[in-house]
Amino acid sequence: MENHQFLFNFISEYTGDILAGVLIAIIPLALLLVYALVAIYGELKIASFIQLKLGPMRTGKWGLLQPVAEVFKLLQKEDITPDGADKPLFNLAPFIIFLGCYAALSVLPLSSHFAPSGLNIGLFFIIAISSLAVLGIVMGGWASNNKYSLIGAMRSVSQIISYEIPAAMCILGVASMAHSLDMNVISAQQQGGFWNWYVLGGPAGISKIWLIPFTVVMFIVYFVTSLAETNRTPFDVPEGESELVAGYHTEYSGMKFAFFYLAEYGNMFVVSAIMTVIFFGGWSSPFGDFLNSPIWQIFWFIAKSMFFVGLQIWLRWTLPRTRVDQLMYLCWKILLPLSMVCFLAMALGGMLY
Amino acid sequence: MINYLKNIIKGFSTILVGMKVTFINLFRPNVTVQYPNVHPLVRAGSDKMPDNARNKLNVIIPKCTGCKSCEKACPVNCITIETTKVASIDTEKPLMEDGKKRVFWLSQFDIDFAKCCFCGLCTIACPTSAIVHSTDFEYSCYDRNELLVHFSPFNKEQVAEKKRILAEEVKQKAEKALADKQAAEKAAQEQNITDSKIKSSDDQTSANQNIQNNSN
Amino acid sequence: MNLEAVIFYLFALIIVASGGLVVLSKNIMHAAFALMFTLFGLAGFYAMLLSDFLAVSQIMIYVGGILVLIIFGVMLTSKITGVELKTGPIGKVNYLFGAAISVIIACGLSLLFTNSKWIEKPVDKIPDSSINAIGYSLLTEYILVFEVAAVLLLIALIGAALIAHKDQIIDSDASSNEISTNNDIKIKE
Amino acid sequence: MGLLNALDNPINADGIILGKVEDLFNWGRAKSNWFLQFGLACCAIEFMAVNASHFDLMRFGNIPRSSPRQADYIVISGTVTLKMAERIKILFEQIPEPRYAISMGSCANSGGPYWQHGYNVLKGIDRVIPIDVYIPGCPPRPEAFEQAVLKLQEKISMEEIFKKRERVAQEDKMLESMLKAEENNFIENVNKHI
Repeated sequence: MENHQFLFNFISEYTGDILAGVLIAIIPLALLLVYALVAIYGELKIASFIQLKLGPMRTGKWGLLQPVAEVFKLLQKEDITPDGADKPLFNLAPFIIFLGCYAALSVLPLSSHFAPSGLNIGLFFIIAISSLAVLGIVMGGWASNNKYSLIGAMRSVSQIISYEIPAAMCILGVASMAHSLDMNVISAQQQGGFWNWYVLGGPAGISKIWLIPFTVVMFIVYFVTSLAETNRTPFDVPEGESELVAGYHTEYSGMKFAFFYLAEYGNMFVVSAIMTVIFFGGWSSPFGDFLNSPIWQIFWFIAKSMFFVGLQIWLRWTLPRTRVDQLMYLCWKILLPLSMVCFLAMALGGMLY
Repeated sequence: MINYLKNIIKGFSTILVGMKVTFINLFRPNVTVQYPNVHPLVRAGSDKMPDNARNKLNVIIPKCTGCKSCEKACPVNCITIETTKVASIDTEKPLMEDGKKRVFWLSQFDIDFAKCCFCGLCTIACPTSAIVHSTDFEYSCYDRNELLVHFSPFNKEQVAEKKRILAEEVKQKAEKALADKQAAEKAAQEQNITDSKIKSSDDQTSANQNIQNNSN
Repeated sequence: MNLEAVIFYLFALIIVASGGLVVLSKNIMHAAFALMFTLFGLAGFYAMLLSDFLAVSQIMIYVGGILVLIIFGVMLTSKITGVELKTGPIGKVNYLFGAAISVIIACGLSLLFTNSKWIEKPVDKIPDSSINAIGYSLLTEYILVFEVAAVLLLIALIGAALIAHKDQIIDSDASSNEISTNNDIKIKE
Repeated sequence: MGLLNALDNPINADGIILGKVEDLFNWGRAKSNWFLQFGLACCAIEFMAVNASHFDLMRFGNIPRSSPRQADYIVISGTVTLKMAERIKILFEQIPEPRYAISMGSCANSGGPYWQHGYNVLKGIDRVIPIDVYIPGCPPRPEAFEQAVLKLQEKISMEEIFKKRERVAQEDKMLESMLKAEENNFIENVNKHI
C-alpha cells in the first residue's frame, strides 16, 4: 500500500516534517493512554462479573472514573528508590519497558491510510523491539537489590526468550504465506470478508480448505505464546504473588510502577494487534466492502484488538498459574513442535497459492 | 506419541470447559450486597441481621440494678461499674423500670469496646437483661478513646454532686447519731439545742437543690 | 546541515558516549546496559544506510539475544556466588598503555578510511525492501556459507543438549531433590 | 473583590485554583485505595469475606496489592504478637507516603482478650504505627469494615495538601527554636557546673 503515509503527508503539507513526525508520534501515545484506562476498567469489571460481584461502583457512574482516580493517586505517591538499589538502572528500567511497548505501536497500521511508520519489515521489527521489555525487566529486577525481584526477573527472561521462538514461528508462517513482512500489505491481502483471513487459510479460494486446521492451530499457538510474552495469567510466574512478592516490580512505587502497569497493558494491546493483523485481517472489514472506508477501518482494527484483549482478561480469570517447569514443558515440547508442523504446512500453502 | 497428542487435546479441551464456566458466570446475576445503599437492617429477606449477631452492647440504664454480675462475668474485664448509693435526703427519687425504688445511682458504667470480645457472657449474666447486644455495628472511629463508651447518664460533675449529697447524708447521720447519743445522755435536761441544729440542716438541703437545678 | 546529518551526529553521540561508559564503567552491569545503547546506535546507522533488515536484525540478535545472555550470566554469577563484579584499580601504567593502544588503532583506522578509494555511487532508486535481495543472495550465491552456518548451529544445539543431559545423569542423585524437571522424570522411568 | 484576591494568593485558605486541585487530588487518593494483602489472625478470615463476592470491597476502589511499595493502606487484621509487631512496622514503613492504616478488631485495637495477661501480645497496634480508623468487633462485621473504608475515604478527602506544607515548615521552625533553647539551657547548666 503506497498511501499508508497519507496522514503524514497531509500534516507535513501545512507544517514542517519534524513537527508532522512529532504529531504523528503523539497519536499512538494518546491511543495507548486512553486504551490503558479502558483496559484497566475492563479488567476490574470483567474480573468482578466473573466472580459474581460488581467491581468499582462508587467512583463516578458505575465506577467509570476508577482508572482516572488511580492515575491521580499514583501521581501523588512517594517515589521510593531503595537504599541498596542500583539507582541509575532502577530509575531507567520502567522507561525502557515502556519504550519497547511504545516503539512496537509505531508500526501498527490502524487503517490502510494511517500507520505511524510504514515500515516494510514491520512484523520483524515488532519481534525485535519486544525484546526491549526483557531488558527492562532484567534491569528492574537486578537493580532493585531484592531477591524476589531478581528471581522474578530471571523467570521472566527465561520465559519470554523461550516463548519468542514459537511466536516467531507463527509470524514466519503467516509471512511465508503473505510473501511480505509489511503489516499493511498483510492486512490488505485479507480484504474481502472473513473468509480471506489467514486464520481461515488466507485469500486462496476454495482449494485452501486443507490448510484451515493448520492455521487455526497456529493461531492458538500464537495466542498462548502472546499470553506468556506479556506475563499474563496463566503464565504470570514472574510476578506470582504466592511465591515472589510481586516479582520484578516489587520495589517500585508511584509513577514508576504506573509505567510498569501501563507497559503491561500496552504489551497486551500490541500482541492482540499482531494477532489481529496476521490472523484476523488487520483493519479490513469482516464483511467484504461493507463499512470498509479508512475511518471505519480504524474502528475494525481497534475492535478486533480489544476483543483479544478481552479474551486475555477472560482467560486470566479462568485459569490458575502454571508451575515454572510446566511452563517450559509447554513451550519446548508442545508449542514448538506444533508450530513447526504448522509452519511447514503454511509454507507449502505459501508456495502453492 | 498418541498419549502426547491426547494430552494436548485434553489440555486444550479442559481449558475450553473452564472458559465456558467463567463465561456463563459472566452473565449470571451478581450476589453483592451494596452495603451503604442497602443497609442490612433495612434489607428484608435472608440477609437480615441475625438475632444473635454480636454487635455493639447496649445498656438500658433504668433496668440496671448495679449488681455488677456483668463485670464479674466479663472474661476480658472491659466493663467498669461504680455505684453510688441514693441518698435518702436526695430530692431526686428514681424508679426502676418495673416501678421499684432505685437503691443505687450508676455513677459509672463504662464498656471499653476496644477490649470487648463481644462474647455476650454479660448478657447472660445480667439478671434484669439490662445489657443486650444491639443491632448497631457502625461505630468505627478515628480515635481509640472514642471506643470507651460511658453508659452512665451522669457526667462527672453530676457524679460528684451525688457523691457530695451522699457524704452529706452520712455526715448528717453521724451528726444525728452523735446528737441522739448526746440527747440520750442529756435527755431530760437540754432539748432546745437539738431543735435548732435540725433547723439549720434543713436550710442547707434546700440550697443544694438550688445548685442542682442550676447545673441541670 | 540537513536533518539526516543531525540524526547521524545524534546516533554518533549516543554510540561514543555509551561506548565510553562500557569501557570506563567499573560496574559490569552498568557496562552491559550501556552496551545496549551502543548497539541501538549501530542499528540506527544501519537504518540510515537503507538496510532496514540489518538494523532490525541487529536489535533482535544483539540486543534481544546476546546482550540478554551476557546480563544473565553476569547476574547469575554475581548474585549467586556473592562475588561483587567490579573491575579493580587499574593503575596509571595500564591507563597509559591502553590509551596508547587505542590512539594507535584510531590513527590506523582513520588512515585506512582516508586513503582507501571508496566507490561513490548515487542511489538511483530506493529499494522497497532489502529482504528480497538478502533472501536471493543467501539461497543462490552464499548457499554454502548459509548451510555451513546452519550445520554449525545445529551442532551447537545438539552439543548443548548433550552437555545438559550428561550432567543430569551424573548428578541425578544429588540434584533430583532440588531440580525436578520433566527430563529427570523421564530418565527415571 | 474576594475572587481576585484569592487568585493573587492561592496558598491562602480562600485559594480557589489550588483548592480545586487539592479537591481533585484528594478525590483521586480517596477513591483509589490499594490495600496490602496481609492477614494476621481470625479477623483476616472476615477480611477475606469482605473481599469476596458478597461484600465486594472492590466497589470502593480497593484493589489488593501484594507489595507494600504499591499499597496505600495496611489492614491490621488480628492479634499482633510482639514478634509480628516489628514486621508490621517494617511493612508499614515500606508503604510510600501518603499511607494509612486500619486497625481491625479488638486485638489490634488494644490487645483485645489479651490486654491484661497476654505477655506476648502488643497492647494496641497504635503503639507501633499510627492508625487512622479503628474498627471495634471481634471480629467486626464485613459491613463494619466497609463503613470503616468509607470513613477512611472521608478522612482522606478532607486532608490538606498545600497548607500542610506551610504548617509543617512552621512546625519545623518552632522545633528548631525549641532545640536551640534546649541546647542553650544545657550549655548554661554545664557552665554553671564548671
